[in-house]
Amino acid sequence: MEAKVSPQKFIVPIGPQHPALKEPGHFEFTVEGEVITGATVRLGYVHRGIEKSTEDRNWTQNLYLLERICGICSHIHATAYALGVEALADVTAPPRAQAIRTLVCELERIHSHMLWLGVAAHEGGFDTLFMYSWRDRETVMDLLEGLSGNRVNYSVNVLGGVKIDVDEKQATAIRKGIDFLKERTEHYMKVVTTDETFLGRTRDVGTMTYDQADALAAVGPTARASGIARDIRADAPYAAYPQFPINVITEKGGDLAARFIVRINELYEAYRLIHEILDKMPTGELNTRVPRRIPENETISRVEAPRGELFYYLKSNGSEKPERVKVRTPSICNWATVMNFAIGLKLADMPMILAGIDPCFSCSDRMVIINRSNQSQVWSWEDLRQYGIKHYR
Amino acid sequence: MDITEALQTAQDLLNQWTSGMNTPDLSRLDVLVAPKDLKPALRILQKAHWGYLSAITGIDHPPVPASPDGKQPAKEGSLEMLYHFCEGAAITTLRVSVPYTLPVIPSICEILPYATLYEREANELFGVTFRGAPNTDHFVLPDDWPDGIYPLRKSFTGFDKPQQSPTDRGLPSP
Amino acid sequence: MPIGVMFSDILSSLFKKPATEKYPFIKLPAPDRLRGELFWDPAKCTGCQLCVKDCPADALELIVLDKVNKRFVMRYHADKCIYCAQCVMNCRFKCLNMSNEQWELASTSKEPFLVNYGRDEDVQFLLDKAAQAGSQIPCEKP
Amino acid sequence: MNLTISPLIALLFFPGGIFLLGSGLVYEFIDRKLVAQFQNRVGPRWFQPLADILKLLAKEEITPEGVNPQLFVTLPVVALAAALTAALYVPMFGFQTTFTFRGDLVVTLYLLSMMTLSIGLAGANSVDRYSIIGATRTLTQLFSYEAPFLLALLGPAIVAGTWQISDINQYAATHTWLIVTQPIGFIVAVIGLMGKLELPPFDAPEAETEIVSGALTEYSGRGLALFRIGKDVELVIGLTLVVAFYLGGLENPLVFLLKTLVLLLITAGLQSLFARLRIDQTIGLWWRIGALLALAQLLVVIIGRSIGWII
Repeated sequence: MEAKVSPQKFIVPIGPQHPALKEPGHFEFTVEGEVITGATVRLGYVHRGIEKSTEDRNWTQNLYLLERICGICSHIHATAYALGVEALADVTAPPRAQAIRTLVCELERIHSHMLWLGVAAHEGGFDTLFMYSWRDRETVMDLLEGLSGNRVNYSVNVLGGVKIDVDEKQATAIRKGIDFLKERTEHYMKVVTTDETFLGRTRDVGTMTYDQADALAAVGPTARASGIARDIRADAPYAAYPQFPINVITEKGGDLAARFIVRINELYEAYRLIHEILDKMPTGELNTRVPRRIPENETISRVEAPRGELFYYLKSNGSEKPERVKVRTPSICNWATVMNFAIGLKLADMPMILAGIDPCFSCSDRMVIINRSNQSQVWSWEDLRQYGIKHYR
Repeated sequence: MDITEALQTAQDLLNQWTSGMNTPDLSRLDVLVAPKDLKPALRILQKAHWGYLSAITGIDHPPVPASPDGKQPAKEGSLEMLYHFCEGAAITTLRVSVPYTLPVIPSICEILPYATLYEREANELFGVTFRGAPNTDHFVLPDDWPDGIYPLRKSFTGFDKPQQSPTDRGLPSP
Repeated sequence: MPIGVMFSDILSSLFKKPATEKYPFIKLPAPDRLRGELFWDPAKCTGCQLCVKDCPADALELIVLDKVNKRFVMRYHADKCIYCAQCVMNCRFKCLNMSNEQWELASTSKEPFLVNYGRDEDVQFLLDKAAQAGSQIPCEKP
Repeated sequence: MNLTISPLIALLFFPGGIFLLGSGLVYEFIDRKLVAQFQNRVGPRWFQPLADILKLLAKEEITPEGVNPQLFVTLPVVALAAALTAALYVPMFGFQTTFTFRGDLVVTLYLLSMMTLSIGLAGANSVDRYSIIGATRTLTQLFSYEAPFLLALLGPAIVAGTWQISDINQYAATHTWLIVTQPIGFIVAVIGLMGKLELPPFDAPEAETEIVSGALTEYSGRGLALFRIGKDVELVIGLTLVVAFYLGGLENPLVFLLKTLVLLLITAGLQSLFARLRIDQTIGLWWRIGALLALAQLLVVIIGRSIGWII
């Protein structure tokens, strides 16, 4: 890598491979000293062609494909899709199934926010908070594993309902885990709001005012930290949210510290909701039948992922396979905000600001199947080695 | 603002720029807009502060040959761009349709700067040109993706299978 | 100006055992619902192929030797399987189930990932047929 | 203790040379293990630092294009050599120093700075963007911690009335522990040491989430190994200096060792308590608080001496 030194410009590339990014994305920051004067983004390093692939699979198979768009918020993708397909087929999942979906959604939100807390702390060089929040995240991952059988792709949904039931034993385990997490979360709240060294990295950093967030159409906690009360769970309740309403958490600050506070407050809200769902779990069936062929129609399914509004557009054509599945993930909305307010900030703050929107590269990259004509699909180890030798000669 | 009220407002706002409206379900309003009317329609929405652009969905309608009995005439291939605006639970979708022969839509970036990512994506994947777009670099596809191949069009079914030979397994030349 | 708010944590950790699970050395029991390797019971199967149709990963092949006498062999590709349990959901006769004991499936070779389930004589029949016909094992697609 | 060791042995085996390198690795291990313990995780096994170094030494060293190759190869050697040389004037493990002369404290401090200077130069020599930013930060930090650290070590020198390390040790051993009489100096010295070694929270020059590995991004193989081991040696020397000056001077090597370990425990705790400071925050902290505190301490000492307090 050579330095491009011109009188004004000094470009610092971050990514596609960079310790700050656990996923590949490419950013170029033009800096003067430590201050950023320009920013561009380039994605696509983890393209899997999922939108195209959906057109080649039947409705059920797509559920699992779409669940794998994101490793962190897998359940919410499956939920958005399942709700959409159910709307297309004009069936409704039974109330107990909806409640279980919502329960897993909230558990997943806890998992995602805890993970984010750790990552953001790590970006700020606060590894101790990172280690502790991830240690405690294990609690919720164990709960999800006990509930669904898997730690990441829970595969709780099926079209028309859910696979798993929550019995009393599990409910007790969840309550216990949640109470422990609540206690820990209170401690983290204290850390991120009072520790001076940490506040030094978050207070008044990357501030986005209400008007800016509104003009850039930010979604999710990023928007709510700037005071925009935008939450699909409250605006257009889906699944069991009509029966279990949530309080929208907002914060005025708009800076990184506010984003921490909003996410941690959302954790409290999730704890409350989980208790409520467990206490008032509706009884009844777990799923209904969804026809294999779905008549021609189109629908829009919006849900609130941990990172913000997740948008699904589904179009059926009367066959077993969808005509078009469009996924717009929250990260893509929030990229625009980062690229806009990065200018004028310090390079040292950039990793934290990037982490501040909780970006998910896998979510942003998924549209296109790549199968190059002059390139075999499977490279053996020897091929790779030869290619390496050729390339670096 | 409740849903019906919001949709009514949108309907009133967009009335003069549309060639047809319908409400597929309670929370949605579909508005057909000609490409040249897109920007004025958006300006009106923005001025009234109605919602935010949630996504741009592209849909490919491949050409349909005339049915052999001649009952259905041949249909030209077209691309449809759906601009979804959300306000609370209400969704207004501006549907802009352009033919394969002239896939050009005016860019809306000067009104909504954040639309650039969606436009770049639609441009790459569907081959719709957004006239006046500030940035048309590759966004999601590889840099060496061949021109004129738009993967989300129905006509794209993958590249030809590579030819396997024992000596050269098709390694790209460095 | 409070600094070092995490002091209580690090102090208590000093006298605590690490939270890390020492996985390969100490194995904790897997939860009941864990979705591990798939098992198939030939006795109950009717050969409806529903499991194969909806498998998102093409990990299942149901080879019909004799539909009338219900002679089926289930060929299961554990490496393709994404452990979603959709097949278990689809099966109306409860002949599929996922183990919560067999989940350490990693291997350095490909062979262990191809599993033929069925009555011994059926599997043997299939393998013999394959041996006769050469390397390519015939397979009946739904 | 007063042992006479042949200079060659002192240089190559004990207390310098091999033994020093070995103890550097042991201290690094203890440091990592302690931080891991503080963070409630397992941490490395006992041979991990050694394994790291051996692996690096065995690996190919890549010299990037556009660097001055001689400088690229020489700088790690200089860094390690300076650190090892400094050890000769410092009472390692509580043994009397091998070489000593009037004013060796100043020489030692300069030798210790060579390390940082070499890292900075190495970064500036590599034409990589991360390295250059890392080098800028390293050198900036050098200016910010050097003064307070120097001032903190001057305190004991002034009360002892000498610039010779062995005499200061003598003084420290026969009087009240200087940590009691000069607590501020001790705090500044410990924090200065952490800044010098670029330990968290002062690790902005090698902040991995921003600039990968800072000035050493382009180093691999032997060069990186030498820099790393140089840092380990410097950790031992730094701990030894602070313990010898502030925690009661020289005595039984075992007790001395224990004292350094207690100090390591404290620094490990500090490492895990804080979020990383931005480079501007580091400098602000030092010049606004660190240097002033150290100066205040110095003033107290000087005034105290001039009016004849016996401390």
